[in-house]
Amino acid sequence: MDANRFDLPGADIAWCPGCGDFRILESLKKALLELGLSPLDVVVVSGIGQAAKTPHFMTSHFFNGLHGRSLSNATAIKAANPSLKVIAVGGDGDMYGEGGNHFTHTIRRNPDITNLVYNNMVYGLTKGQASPTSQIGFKTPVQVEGVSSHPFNPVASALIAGATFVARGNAGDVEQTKELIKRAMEHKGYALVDIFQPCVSFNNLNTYKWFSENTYWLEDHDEGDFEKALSLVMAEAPFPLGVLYREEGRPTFAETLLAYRENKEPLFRRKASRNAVRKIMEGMCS
Amino acid sequence: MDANRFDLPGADIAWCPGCGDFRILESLKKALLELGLSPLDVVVVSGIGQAAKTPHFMTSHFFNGLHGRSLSNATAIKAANPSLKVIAVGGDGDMYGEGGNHFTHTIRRNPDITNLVYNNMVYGLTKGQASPTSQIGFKTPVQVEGVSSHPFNPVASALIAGATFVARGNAGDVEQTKELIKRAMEHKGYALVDIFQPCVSFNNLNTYKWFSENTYWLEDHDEGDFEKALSLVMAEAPFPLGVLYREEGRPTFAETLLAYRENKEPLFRRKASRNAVRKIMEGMCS
Amino acid sequence: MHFSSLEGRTDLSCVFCGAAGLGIQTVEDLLARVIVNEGLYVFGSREYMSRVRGGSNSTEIRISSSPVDALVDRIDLLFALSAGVRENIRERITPDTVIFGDRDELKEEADELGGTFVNIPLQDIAKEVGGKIYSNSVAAGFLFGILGLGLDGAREFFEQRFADKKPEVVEKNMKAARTGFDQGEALVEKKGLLDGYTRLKEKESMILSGTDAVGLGALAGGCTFAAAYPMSPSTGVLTFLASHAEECGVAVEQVEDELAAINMAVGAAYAGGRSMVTTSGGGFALMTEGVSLAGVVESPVVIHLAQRPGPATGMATRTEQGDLLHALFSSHGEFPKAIYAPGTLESAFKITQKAFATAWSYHTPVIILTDQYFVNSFRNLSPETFEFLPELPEIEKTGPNYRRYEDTPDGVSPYGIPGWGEGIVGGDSHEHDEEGHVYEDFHLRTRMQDKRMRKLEGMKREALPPTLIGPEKYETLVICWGSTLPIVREALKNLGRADTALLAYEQVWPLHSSTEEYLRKASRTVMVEGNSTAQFARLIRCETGVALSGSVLKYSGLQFSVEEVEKRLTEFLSGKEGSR
Amino acid sequence: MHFSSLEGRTDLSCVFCGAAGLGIQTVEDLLARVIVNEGLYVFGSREYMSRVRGGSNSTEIRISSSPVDALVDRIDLLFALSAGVRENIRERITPDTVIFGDRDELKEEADELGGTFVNIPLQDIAKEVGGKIYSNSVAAGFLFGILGLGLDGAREFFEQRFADKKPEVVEKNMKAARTGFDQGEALVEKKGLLDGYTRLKEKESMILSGTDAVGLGALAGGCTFAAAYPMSPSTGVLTFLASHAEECGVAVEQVEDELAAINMAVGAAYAGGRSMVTTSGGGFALMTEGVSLAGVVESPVVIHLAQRPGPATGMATRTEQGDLLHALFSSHGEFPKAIYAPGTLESAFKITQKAFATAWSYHTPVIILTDQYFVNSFRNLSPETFEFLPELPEIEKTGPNYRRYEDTPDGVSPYGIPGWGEGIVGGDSHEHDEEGHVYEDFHLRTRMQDKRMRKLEGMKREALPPTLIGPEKYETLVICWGSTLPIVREALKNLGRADTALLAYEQVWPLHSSTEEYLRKASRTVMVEGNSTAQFARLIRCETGVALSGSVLKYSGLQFSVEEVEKRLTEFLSGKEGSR
Ligand SMILES: Cc1ncc(C[n+]2csc(CCOP(=O)(O)OP(=O)(O)O)c2C)c(N)n1
Ligand SMILES: Cc1ncc(C[n+]2csc(CCOP(=O)(O)OP(=O)(O)O)c2C)c(N)n1
Ligand code: SF4
Ligand code: SF4
Ligand SMILES: [Mg+2]
Ligand SMILES: [Mg+2]
Repeated sequence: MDANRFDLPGADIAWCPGCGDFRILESLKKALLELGLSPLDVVVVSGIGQAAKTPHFMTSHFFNGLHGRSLSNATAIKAANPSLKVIAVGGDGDMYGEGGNHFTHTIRRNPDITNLVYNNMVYGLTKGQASPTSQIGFKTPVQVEGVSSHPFNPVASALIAGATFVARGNAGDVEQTKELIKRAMEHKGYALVDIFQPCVSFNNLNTYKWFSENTYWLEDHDEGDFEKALSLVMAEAPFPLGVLYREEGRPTFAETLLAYRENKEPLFRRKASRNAVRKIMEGMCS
Repeated sequence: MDANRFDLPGADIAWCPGCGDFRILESLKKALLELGLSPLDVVVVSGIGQAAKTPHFMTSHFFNGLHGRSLSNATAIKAANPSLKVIAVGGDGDMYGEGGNHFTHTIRRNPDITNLVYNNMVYGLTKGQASPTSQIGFKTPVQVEGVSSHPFNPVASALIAGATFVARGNAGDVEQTKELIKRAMEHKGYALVDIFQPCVSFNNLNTYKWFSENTYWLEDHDEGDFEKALSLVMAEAPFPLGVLYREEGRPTFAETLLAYRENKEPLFRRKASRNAVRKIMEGMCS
Repeated sequence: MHFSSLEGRTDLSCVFCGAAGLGIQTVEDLLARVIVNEGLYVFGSREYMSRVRGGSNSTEIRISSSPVDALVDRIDLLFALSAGVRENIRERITPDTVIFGDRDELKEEADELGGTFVNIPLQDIAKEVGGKIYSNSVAAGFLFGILGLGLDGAREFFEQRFADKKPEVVEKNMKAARTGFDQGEALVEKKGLLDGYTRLKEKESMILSGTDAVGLGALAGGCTFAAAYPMSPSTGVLTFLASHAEECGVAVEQVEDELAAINMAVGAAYAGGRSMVTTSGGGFALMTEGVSLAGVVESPVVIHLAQRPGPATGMATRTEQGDLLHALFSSHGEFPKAIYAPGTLESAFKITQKAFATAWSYHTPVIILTDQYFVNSFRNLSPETFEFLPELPEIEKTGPNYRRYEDTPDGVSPYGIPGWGEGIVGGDSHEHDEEGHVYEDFHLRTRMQDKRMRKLEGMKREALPPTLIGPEKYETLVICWGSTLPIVREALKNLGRADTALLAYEQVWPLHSSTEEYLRKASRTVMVEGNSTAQFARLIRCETGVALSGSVLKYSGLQFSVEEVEKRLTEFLSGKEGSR
Repeated sequence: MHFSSLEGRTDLSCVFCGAAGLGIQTVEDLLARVIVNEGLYVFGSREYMSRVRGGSNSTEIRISSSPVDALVDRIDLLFALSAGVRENIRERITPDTVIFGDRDELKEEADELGGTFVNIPLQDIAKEVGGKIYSNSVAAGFLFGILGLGLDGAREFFEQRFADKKPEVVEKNMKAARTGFDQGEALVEKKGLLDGYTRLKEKESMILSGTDAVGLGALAGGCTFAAAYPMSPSTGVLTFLASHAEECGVAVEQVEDELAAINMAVGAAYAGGRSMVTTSGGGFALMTEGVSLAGVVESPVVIHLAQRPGPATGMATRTEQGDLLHALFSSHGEFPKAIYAPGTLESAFKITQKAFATAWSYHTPVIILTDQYFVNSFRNLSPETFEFLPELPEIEKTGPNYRRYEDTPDGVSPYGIPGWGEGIVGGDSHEHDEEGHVYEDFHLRTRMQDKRMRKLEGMKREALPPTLIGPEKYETLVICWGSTLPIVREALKNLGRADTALLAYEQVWPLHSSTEEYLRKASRTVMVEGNSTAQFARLIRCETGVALSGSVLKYSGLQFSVEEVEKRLTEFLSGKEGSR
């Protein structure tokens, strides 16, 4: 297969020069290549935001829905056809703000999808308001005296909600982030990769430099140790990067659906169950 | 003041005989009495559900809004008039399901409100579907083969989101739960009291007996120890009851609002700031 | 003795009222089954409070020699099972109403209600049998006694219902029923009230509700994916689908909120699931952004919207037709949709299939508007009256140059899905090019907007025509939509005016092209609808310019009754009632 | 030399186009300020892509001796600051257009664009000064040169803008501007293009945008609480309020989603805050359940809805008038609301105050419909033209028997709040009794629904009448609403037809009672509106039965231009264009 197969020739990439999103896209495409996937195997699902533009800058199936709702789209796409590789991509506002409720409840369902969050701690596309992950004191045209709300901790929240795979990457570290994405995609169940991403236009606090100075890659970490993971992610900076937690064997959302108990066909292969309907009608006759 | 002042004479209480909600109402009214409050001091805010009917069964100011949105109503009520005592009441579906996003983000703001959640691990009013806190395997007419999603852990989630007061009570323990409510109301900042509540009509798994057998009241617990609190709430049954965590001194939502920096009047006492408007217009002239 | 007014009648209206939790539902089911097995017709309709126990609910059960499917005010037999009979029942009691109840329970009420009161010592009998919970069986038995039916049907029913309980449960219920039966039988002196009713040779033995009809229609229509958040009165359809998920191969999920429901439905449809959601007004309001998404990504999603009175929480367990314009105009931006509003069980079954067909022919959201009255009412009919529409065609494989939004003459692009074929399948909530990539070009925008709106032309051509009931040549035309059809039909039949016809709509958008002609032929037009602003009348004016002469509106939370429609139409026809 | 076509003209249209991030915004601000300080009139309108850097945006700046407030197609002077001039600009270039640009940057494009190309070595000059970022100042200086203005204004502007930067920033910008200036001045041989323009004695020196006008109106109207989630093009109002939160005593919060925004607004209003939200179509869709809540709890909330093209994400930074019926009919259940649609900055200021007044007189949601074109356009005027409405009355204390939903003849109950008086103050999303407690009674329901709907009568009486512009006696009536007012007005002025008048609506619901009469007096009626289904025309038909003769619609994402309206109205009047 072609090594450029995930590129989209002629795409007008709408990100600012120098944006961390370019690096993440690179990691993502490399990961897909190294996993030996074809663009026809993969559906990239997204909401709205700079991060959420990703599917328009590469080649694969894509579904670019509403701001904040991509996890619902993605869960259902995977449930409708479990043979697809489904990746939900978005920003911190998209996934943790507008989409916060789906974030929690999607994790509880454990669908077999990969969730990439480009966490730049700001609303990029709408030009620089605070996001749920913005740090206390971060000033913007709306938060004129700086953010005062307690920052949302995505990785800790995912752990508490029951995520079976939780990782954190850094846009600047293309190779390592690529590895995380690969591992997330290989994981059976919901996999979060929260990726620190510098926004060069609106976040002059959390820069490439800041991220590299305030993070470290985990080594010799026991990925199965929930308590350890929790204490790691609750600690102050520097923030650990890598696979924080992983749990195998929990049934995936599709596996819990009665629709698949007997019948393994994807939904589009099914005919209306008219015999069953006639049986139900019979049952209503006595 | 009259000891029955929070009762509502002639109220037709719509709960099922034996429901845990009666006990919680008793705890709540007792707490308000013991705090020496008048019904004119207090606003009980709620959403929709059996728990959320509470304000219709007692005397105080009340605002019964939409399913899932009471924390937004309550945050704004308190922000509009910080001298009011604001209590947001609802069920587990209301607060953690439909209202889940507001749960997280309200906590992050730390408004000075008390949040009581009647946690019966089921949707009562809509007749017995699973709620976010339902246990794995719990069967209902919709979850015909039992719940398969990982249960939502409200107290742990509140801790992670930055709640400054987190407690858990049990409807069956009226006195102790009353104490928790009092303490929550005395706390300056957001205070969660998640209250285990038997639903006698739709939950035959989590009964009075089950709750008393699977819980214990904390003793000699250091309420300021976040890590301890987190490990307590992540543990399997039996579940600890009491004030799990408390942190003083974090600014409340109203305190962070620039509207109150100079001017301490509640919003309704303010006139349109026409001089300021004229100044802004002048500023647009050069 | 008490029943002189019922002599010669072949249509009986029994009403049970009492607190929730007394087992009225069981009596309903039992009664309906036995009556149908007798070869008679039954219709039942419930009104109930938004609470689980206590309060005061009622069920009307009509029993007839000929098909019945409409709510009446008349109460022939009233079973008052608890004290506190509410105003809406009291208003319907006439001197002809025979009221049964336990005087120990009802106390003074027994004599205040009007009608003829007959005491049944329900509590005493029940206590003797084994407890208060048997009082409903006593009442049921009593009713069988006065109706002149045996108790074999009851035994069969109890055995089925309590199959997984101890055998003594059946026996105790039978004992309660038997004691009631003897008392009832004694009252009618061996000539039961149903004695003069002709029986069917071929029983019409399927008993089902509006909920069931929609649920069955969805399954027959090919539904393979359903996501919903519980909300009265729409939850029944979720429960129905969940209970048949395995045998019918439908993925069913209860979600965290309505936003998830619609976005899952759209996601599933993108990957080839034939998806639906079920909700009520407030839940639909939360879905409107997602409906707009379905519009622009051209997603075939079916939305069941069971109406209840608003605004906001309104009356959670009551009925109204107040969400028509909400269903039509909510969602930002402009895109085609279809809105159906079945009036009968047969058409609910057919129309729900049709909704899937329309959604999958035009790749756009389709709404089925029902209401609390419709989904909670039941009647019997023969399974043969349920028509199966042709199955939806299979989804074709995409070719390598597949474009999801290919611009075509009729606006409909070939529907491809990921994982089936060689093409890349895109979906985009922005304005997009034919491949689905966001692209800001003003000509493209206009072209794509035109493409999507063109689909409405085809949908208009395929719109269900309204049904004209009554004389082809009419002076007065009465119009209704959705669940009021049987009620208005029966009212007009009773009025028996040769100059008056009914035009009943079961698709309210897009309107069938015959509308204006029908209206222009009438010298007077009147709308009967269950809301306070005459929404369908407004829509008709918007589309045809024709202002109807008047409207008969109701928005109390209860459905119209046949008598009420008769009375108010008579007033209207005699010039007394204008629009209100 | 190049400017012969501009001779004698007193109305100049300059367009800047280029990638985002080149500082065009600064040029805009600088130019506007200097021109206004000269005693001239300015109008500016931007169109831009949904991206932060790159792409291709443009701004039109009209400079005139008389007030200007409408978009034109004509481009007299075009500054092409980067390569890739887009189709929508190219289409507007005529042989009379003079194009300025850096040939090194534009390459072949320079010659393909049409018009007369004049090379300015922007990059070289900028590089000499200190870097690419100075190229915008070179262009600005150049323009000042050809306009015949000095550079004093520029210095003043830079000093103000860069007050918190190092002084050398001002100097470098001035150096860039000076170099550009000299080249420009040379070009016009000392006689600037604005030489013939008469100057005002009393400058109209306030420059502001639609966003500013709405924001100021909100503050003047007494707004004390605002909650919003960012969404283009409505975010500006949030930013505006946030930046004045302290001095104006307004509580401003950016929330987690639009559901929180509307529910906070309703909560704040319950406790006496005068609240507003600001959003766009998709965000409003998410609020519709909360708007219904406001309807039933009778909550005075003001909603600013800045429209952009849908469905769904649509075109995030573009304009449309596609959400009229969405604003009117979304939300379940029936309740009164008012919808305003200001057409000018003065009326935006006044109407936003009026929106608060209406909300607080009738305790119901009020919507202000603007659009991307409106909020992002700016012009200058005198602060005196901004009218302050009377302040809202203070909230009265409740008495001990206070009932929030007291049933009154006009449907308006006294507005009490908790913490102010001796009464208990309730609020309930269910149907409720006068105290606000949920109570299921069918007569009560009807009575309370009637009570709420009665408020609409008063609101109708107070509706803003449409403005008739042109002859009182007209044959043809052109109708428009909202932001197109100045454009259609200018187009009709240019057409100069004595038989044609404009009827401009700035309140679209409830409609003023004069509507039908205005329409009936015309022999031809035509709607000009920015959507694909002629929504306002449909609404008018729904309310009056009158079908307009035609409509001129646009839904490309761009606003109508004066010339386009002229052309299409001419076609319509000569029978060439029907409805499209
Ligand atoms: C319902 C809705 N509300 C608001 C918006 C506007 N909006 C678009 S993107 C965005 C936030 C972007 O921030 P983030 O998700 O962090 O992505 P980033 O641009 O930073 O990558 C917002 C608020 C929208 N499109 N839809
Ligand atoms: C938008 C919306 N969706 C759904 C409903 C229906 N509804 C009412 S209460 C409820 C859940 C009740 O469960 P919970 O909050 O746990 O309260 P409980 O009755 O158990 O006390 C639901 C789904 C609603 N009123 N509004
Ligand atoms: S605004 Fe920030 S996040 Fe968006 S593309 Fe630019 S740098 Fe990246
Ligand atoms: S249904 Fe359950 S929660 Fe509701 S009142 Fe009855 S027992 Fe209580
Ligand atoms: Mg971001
Ligand atoms: Mg519950």
